[in-house]
Amino acid sequence: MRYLPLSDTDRGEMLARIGVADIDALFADVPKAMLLDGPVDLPRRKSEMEVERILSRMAGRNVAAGSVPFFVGAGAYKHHVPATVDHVIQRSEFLTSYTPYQPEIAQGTLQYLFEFQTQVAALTGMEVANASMYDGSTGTGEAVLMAHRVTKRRKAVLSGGLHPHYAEVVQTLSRMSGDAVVAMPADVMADEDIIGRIDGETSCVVVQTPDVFGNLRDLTAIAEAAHKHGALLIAVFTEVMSLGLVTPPGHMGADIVVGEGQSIGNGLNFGGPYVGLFATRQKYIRQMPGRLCGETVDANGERGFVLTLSTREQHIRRDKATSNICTNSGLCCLAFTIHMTLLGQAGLTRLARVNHANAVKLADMLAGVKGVEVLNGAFFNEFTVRLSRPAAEVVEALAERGVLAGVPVSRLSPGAGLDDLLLVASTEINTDDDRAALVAGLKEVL
Amino acid sequence: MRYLPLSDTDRGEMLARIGVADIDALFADVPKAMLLDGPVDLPRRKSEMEVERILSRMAGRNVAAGSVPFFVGAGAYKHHVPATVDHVIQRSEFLTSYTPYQPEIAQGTLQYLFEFQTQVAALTGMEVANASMYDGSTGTGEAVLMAHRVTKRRKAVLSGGLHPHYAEVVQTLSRMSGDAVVAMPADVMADEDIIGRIDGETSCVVVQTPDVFGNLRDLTAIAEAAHKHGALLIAVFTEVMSLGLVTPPGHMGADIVVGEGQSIGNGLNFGGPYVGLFATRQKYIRQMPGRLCGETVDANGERGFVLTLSTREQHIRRDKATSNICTNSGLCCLAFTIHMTLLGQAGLTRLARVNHANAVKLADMLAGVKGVEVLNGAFFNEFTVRLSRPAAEVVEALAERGVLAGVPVSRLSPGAGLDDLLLVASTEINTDDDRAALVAGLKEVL
Amino acid sequence: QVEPLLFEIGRYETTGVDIDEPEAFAPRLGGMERTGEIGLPGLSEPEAMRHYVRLSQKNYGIDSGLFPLGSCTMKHNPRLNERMARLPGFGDVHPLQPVSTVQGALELMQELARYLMTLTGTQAVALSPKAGAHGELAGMMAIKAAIEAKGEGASRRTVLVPDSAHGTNPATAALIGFQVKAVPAREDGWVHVEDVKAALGPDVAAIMLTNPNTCGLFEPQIVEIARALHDAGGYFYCDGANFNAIVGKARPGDLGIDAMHINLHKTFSTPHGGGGPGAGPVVLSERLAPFAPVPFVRQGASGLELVEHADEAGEAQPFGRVTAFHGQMGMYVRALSYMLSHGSDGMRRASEDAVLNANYIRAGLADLMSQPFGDKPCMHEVLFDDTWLKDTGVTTLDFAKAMIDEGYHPMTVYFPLVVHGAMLIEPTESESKASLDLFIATLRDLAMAAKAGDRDRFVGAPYHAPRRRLDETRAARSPVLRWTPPAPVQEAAE
Amino acid sequence: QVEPLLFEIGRYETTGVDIDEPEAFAPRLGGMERTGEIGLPGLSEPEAMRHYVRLSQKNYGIDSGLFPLGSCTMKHNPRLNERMARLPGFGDVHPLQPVSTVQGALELMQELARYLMTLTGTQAVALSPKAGAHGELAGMMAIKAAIEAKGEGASRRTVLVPDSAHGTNPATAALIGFQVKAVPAREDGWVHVEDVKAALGPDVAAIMLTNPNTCGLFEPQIVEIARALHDAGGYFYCDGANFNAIVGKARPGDLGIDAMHINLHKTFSTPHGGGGPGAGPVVLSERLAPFAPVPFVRQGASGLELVEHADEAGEAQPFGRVTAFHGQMGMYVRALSYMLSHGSDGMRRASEDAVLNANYIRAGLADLMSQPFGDKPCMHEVLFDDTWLKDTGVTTLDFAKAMIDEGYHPMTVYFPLVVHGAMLIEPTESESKASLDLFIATLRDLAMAAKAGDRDRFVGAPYHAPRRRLDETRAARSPVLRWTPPAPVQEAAE
Repeated sequence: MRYLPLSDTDRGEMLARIGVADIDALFADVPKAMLLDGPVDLPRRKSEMEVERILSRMAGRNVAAGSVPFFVGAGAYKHHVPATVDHVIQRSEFLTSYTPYQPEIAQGTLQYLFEFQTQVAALTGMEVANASMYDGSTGTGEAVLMAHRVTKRRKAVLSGGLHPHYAEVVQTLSRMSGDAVVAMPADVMADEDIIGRIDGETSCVVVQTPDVFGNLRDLTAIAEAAHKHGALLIAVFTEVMSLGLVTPPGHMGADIVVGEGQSIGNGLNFGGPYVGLFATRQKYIRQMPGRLCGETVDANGERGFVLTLSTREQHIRRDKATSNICTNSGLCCLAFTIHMTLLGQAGLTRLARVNHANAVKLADMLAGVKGVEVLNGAFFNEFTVRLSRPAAEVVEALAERGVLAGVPVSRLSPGAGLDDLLLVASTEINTDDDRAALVAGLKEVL
Repeated sequence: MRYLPLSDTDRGEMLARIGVADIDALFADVPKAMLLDGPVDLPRRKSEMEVERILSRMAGRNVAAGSVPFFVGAGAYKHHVPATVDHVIQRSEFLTSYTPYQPEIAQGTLQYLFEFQTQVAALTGMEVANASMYDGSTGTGEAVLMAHRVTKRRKAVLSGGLHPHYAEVVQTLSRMSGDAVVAMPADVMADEDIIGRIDGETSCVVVQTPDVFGNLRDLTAIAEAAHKHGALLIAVFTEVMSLGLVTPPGHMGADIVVGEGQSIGNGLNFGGPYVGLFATRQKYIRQMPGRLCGETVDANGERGFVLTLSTREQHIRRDKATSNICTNSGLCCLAFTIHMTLLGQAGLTRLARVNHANAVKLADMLAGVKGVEVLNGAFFNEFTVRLSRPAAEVVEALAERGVLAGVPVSRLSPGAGLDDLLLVASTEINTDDDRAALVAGLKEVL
Repeated sequence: QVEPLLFEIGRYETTGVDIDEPEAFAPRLGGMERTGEIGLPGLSEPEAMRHYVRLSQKNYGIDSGLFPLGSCTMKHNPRLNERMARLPGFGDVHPLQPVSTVQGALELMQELARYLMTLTGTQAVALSPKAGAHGELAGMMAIKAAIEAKGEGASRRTVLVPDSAHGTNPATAALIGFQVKAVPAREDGWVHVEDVKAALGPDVAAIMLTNPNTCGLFEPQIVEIARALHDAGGYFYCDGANFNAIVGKARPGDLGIDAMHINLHKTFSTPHGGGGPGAGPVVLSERLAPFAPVPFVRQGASGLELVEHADEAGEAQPFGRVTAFHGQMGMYVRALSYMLSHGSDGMRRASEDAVLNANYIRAGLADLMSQPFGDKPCMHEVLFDDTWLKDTGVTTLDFAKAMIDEGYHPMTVYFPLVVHGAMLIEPTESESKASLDLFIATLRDLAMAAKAGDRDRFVGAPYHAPRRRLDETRAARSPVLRWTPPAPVQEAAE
Repeated sequence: QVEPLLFEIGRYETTGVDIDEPEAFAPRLGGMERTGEIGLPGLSEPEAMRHYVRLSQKNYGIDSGLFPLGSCTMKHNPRLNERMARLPGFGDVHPLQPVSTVQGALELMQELARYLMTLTGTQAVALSPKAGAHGELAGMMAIKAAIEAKGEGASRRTVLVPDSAHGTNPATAALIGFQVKAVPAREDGWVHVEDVKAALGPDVAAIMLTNPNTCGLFEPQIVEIARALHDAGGYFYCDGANFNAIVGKARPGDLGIDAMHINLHKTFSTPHGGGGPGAGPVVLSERLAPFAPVPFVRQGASGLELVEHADEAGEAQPFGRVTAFHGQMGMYVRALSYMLSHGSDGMRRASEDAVLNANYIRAGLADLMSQPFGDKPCMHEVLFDDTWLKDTGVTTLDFAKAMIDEGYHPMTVYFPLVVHGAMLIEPTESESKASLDLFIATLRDLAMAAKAGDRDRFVGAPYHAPRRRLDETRAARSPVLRWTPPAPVQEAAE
């Protein structure tokens, strides 16, 4: 087997050196009856060529985003990632290294984590950030738990503009932990009275912007209201690219900013791996979940970096830890950091403008299609349209025509009476041809 | 522009430091009338995304070998290359390094070249090998020139089994240098009397095995005859994989063995880059063309490697050099060496057996098709069939049916009266389905 | 050479990404346009490439040398798997595309699930957890849901965790409101069924046990422990971090486990990437299967379906959702590629070789270094303590740092916590005998130097690394978690 | 750590490639089956990966740091180009597939040719040469063919080559039977038209001139030289190795050249790869165009055609064939990707920046280091000699080796041969100002150390590299060009 260096001769010599008769002598603690006497019922080893054939066949049964006019968003976005990013993250020294527990030979990882933390803090307009969560949704769950620790309260209020999957993750976790959650109904037009739901029991209020329907939200008043009641504002984003163009939550009074970083540096990957971004105020760092990288010096006085404040973490603090997270999104952080470094704020801002321009152009085109109504006033690169037919049917019909038109709200929130709504995203990848194909398709099926 | 680090501010500061008013002051030696006053008439810079679109569109207009039943050979072969190979050759330290002129910081390149030379010598059954030529055909040209130097004669005899393109390369070079060439006619059945063409003027006789028609040739008698007349035997191969299974030229008395190494580690690439393998006897090393890597020690007495015997080369010896070659096939050597290392002789022999088995199986299947006659007795992974219709038409008709059936001899040797012959290659990549598709296709069109 | 921080070499006006400005248009940002510097310098592409390549050169990976981190399973990462994960049909597919356009992705998930269930002898698997600890969480949530479904939610609130467990275990249990109760460690390194029985009661929801355990030993009484749990109405959660020792040799389901997460990045070699991404599917027994979270894949009338909401789940009672989408597809592809490559025979052989390699190291060092539970066969990793370093003035940490100077990544140190000065060595099956021989010889040389009193070699180590020993106390006392611009030099007052 | 040779760690029975043995069959090898050990040990995949990764770590590349090798043009290698070359439609296409199945490949070749002709102001291009020296060969063959077509083959047998030329120039001319006649170097570093005229005669077939020349200077009399050649019935071959200085700024065709090869791996950044592969297309003037070798691409009635034989060439008179197939497709893709990315504006700017960077280094070092032709503007590379090292006991080589200890790859040394102790520095446009500032400061520091008499720092250098200075004389005196098994230890005679 190509991955196994030992030959049978080696095995024999090694068993002799160990002083046992055969390999199963080393498995003596396994109850005899439970020790399998041969391989399980799965196929035998395959050559690289055969594996490629099998997996390529499966891959071929999926429609790749890049192969069609593509407008699907709702929490994951198709952007162009420079070839440099994928090249660097595949370097052996990054790809095959572990969590940097031995900092003297892991400065590469540690320095990029420090750069990552700084970039995330700058983007979100916050003071500090951690070295990543799994993704935006689990990060939101962690943010709520952190707010509970900070405020010593146990009730979260979730905006009706929060991505339904994110809300479900928080609700699942809260239900299991016995914490309270107030989840507001779907808020298509961004006119909910969230401030009215904040009270003296409230630990935190969780608001997304751009929200799941694409609306941009001014969080200033909500932050003030929350703070007045001793609660924290958790601001969520699912499209980090928006932070290149719109006011960041940190400038609007958010206490914790958490979201999905996939758009920078990372592919769609059918939902994962992604990278959760998590930023907060300096004063809360000891309540943060996840890894933190900090600056220090070595025995020669040279600057270096280490994982720090690990007394918050599970491997030290066990059941008193701030989170159970261990492995997180290291290589996705690296991809994010390299892409962000290539962009710089100059590139990011321009790219965000192109995203917005493409979305505006598309919205105007769709508004001219009979049976389509664009609902949003202010948005970034995604918006909601009301269709004259159930959106799920329309999406399916367009998929058959080779256009992936967006996400039916009914897929995220079935039974909410929003079957005619469609979320449409547009990024820098969309061309005039793509837009024309979507318009033509809609005209056909509506 | 993403590849250019200087900003306009930088440029201004630098010009000031240099003490010139503008950039064109540095181009003062260019005749004024010839200095362009703006960009040439080509498109402006493009984003990565745009470049990908343009080139992907072009790539999409080609039929990739891996996407169809594929039997094309005649000097280039489709084999499976392990993913490890491509990963390693893309490492920055290999990809972006130069010819190892500074050996202290190029031991990586030098050591693999030393390994490459040893592997090529072992494979060909020769004493020494160089650190690559461009490809098999140019290597053959160099071999003939080397034979002229060694024998101080200027007439080469080329077998009618030599790949016609290789023969043309030798003929072009010889005509330009004023050397004589005797090119024997196409030798489909491997029954030419090449020994009868060797005389006291002959510098070398050039014989290919497996020859271009797929025949395996015993070179022993030819070697004896050549040596009797004071000539050298140059043995050529175009399918290096064959050396895992068949007697190598070095065991049959060849003085120079030269051929194409593409099959190990390197893709088809529409003809290039490939890697020429070149091996000979120890006593001729100072007459060899190309780079040589040799073992030595450093100032601490540690083993190390350097480019050596460079007094043969153009950068030292100029018009007295053994060749004008400079840049050769470094990274292709590396790909070859890694793949060869992964195979080892155990894997190589097995892989060669699979190639041969697939070819035998295919030959037997084709022999059963009406209108097809298999001509070869002994072959490795390629053979010649006589068809009842011109082969070029058949190939075109099968291409329309999505099968790439092989190379019509008329494409290599038009006007030789061999229009009904087809070269068919089969490697480890071919499946039962592939073979069935070829047979079915032939039955349809013959 | 020192590599500066990005922020010290980048410039606000520089970008390494070309894209044209959009044509003039009227923004629709509702007055929410960002103003001011973001604070993100850029680099041109050549500068960025060099910066990150040079950073990488300060790192150590499996490809650089032996990486014997116990419990972490640093085995070879085949590049075939990287290539497969990048096929556009896997890497460039959106989680919310119509299911008709992702049938191959669902097929892959189903096939992965089949492999995992077959190898573990279980009846269900929840794929979506994003890493090992997340899998623990999902598994414990399923247990909690099952208990609640039986109406015992209020009473069964205790989870038994041995002292030797990974920190994630108690952290996970606590996260969802369980009380953690320790099971003491015994001198033989094993959990004893009597101790478990003594702790059992109507309040016990589950035990969380690692097997093979964190001392590198297979728990011989595991079947009895499982039976005791089940008899007492509790569930058996198995931490699968060490499953790689027994893949193809024994099935956890046969041993009686109810839930076990599988670190695809350990057992099935999706790379660790300097700290992730991982993947933590959790396999479930028949008793827990109904409670698996959404989403999951199901065979439907017209192809594979994705069940994303509880009310589409039929008879199942999913406990909820643990992440936004369907989990770590990128890791699923790599893991399946690994499993297809090895096959049932290769996976079994890999486990055997992993165990063989660990025992070979044990045999090579047992005369010099002390083992906390005596010199007996271990599984895929071998545990030493620091008794043998007594009076040398050399600590476990010093010894580990000295290994760096010899070109090795250190083993896991000070874990498990129950062993004093623990050194946990896991070579994995990816090492050749020659590699192990060299490693053993090096460690023997170091051990003899420590015993011979060559203290400087250890307490100052590493000497030959990108950095000397780093001051972790200082980092924690006054945390500097981000770069900030240096204060401008004060102009002299007029 | 020392990395052994593959042959010292590999084993004959080991393989890192799985493939099943074929079913039993009757071989058809005609008695030519290979017997005995081949002598090729194998490694498992993890071992092979580590072996070659560790070897790579002993190398220095552009991504590691500044690589100022004059004449070699070590500029940034965009990874986009690597990705494009690996598209199956380019990388997995056979050169002898039916032309109907490779229309995109032929389109790419035609587009590349159009770019090259536009940038050089020429009328034809032969793409197939495999590297620069091979392009020279093809270009000189075209010249020879043109001369023969005029019936002057017997009389015009002399080629003029300046002393400063690359060694490939005289080697190429000699290879196809030309007599090489030197044109002397002048004190200003330029070739003077009077000297060329003095050498011209009815025997002269061509001149081979590098422009910008190997001293880093643009030849100001190039138009006059070209005219003189043409007036005398000869051809002007231009060595295009330094074309990167003037891309988009001046067109060689406008200057009067008849043939010029283009190193795609220098000017258009297909990577050097430790010594290749390169690509050496040669552009041709109208006078030489008919003689371009086969194969070439032509627009046909039903798409693009590939002309592979002289008798299909129509009015053209191809001089023959220089390689088996169509040249370096992999490099064509990378080069076109580079050109599309830069665009006409970016390529012009790249040349300007390359020249600016070289002059910035010149300005930073001119007071410390001597220049053979005085302190005047250079093109893309700046040339120093060793006059300034006189009496220091430090040679050019020592100085170069000391640069290694500072983390830099040395510049080109002892080339061009006409300059004593030459040091030729080419930073390329890929370096930032900050990078150049650091480089200049480092070289200034070294230069001052040399002048201050710190000889040890130089003659023993490098101290901090994978190897100390290597004994090249020993390597050449008793060449060891391959590994051989160590002689077995002789058994003691009984």
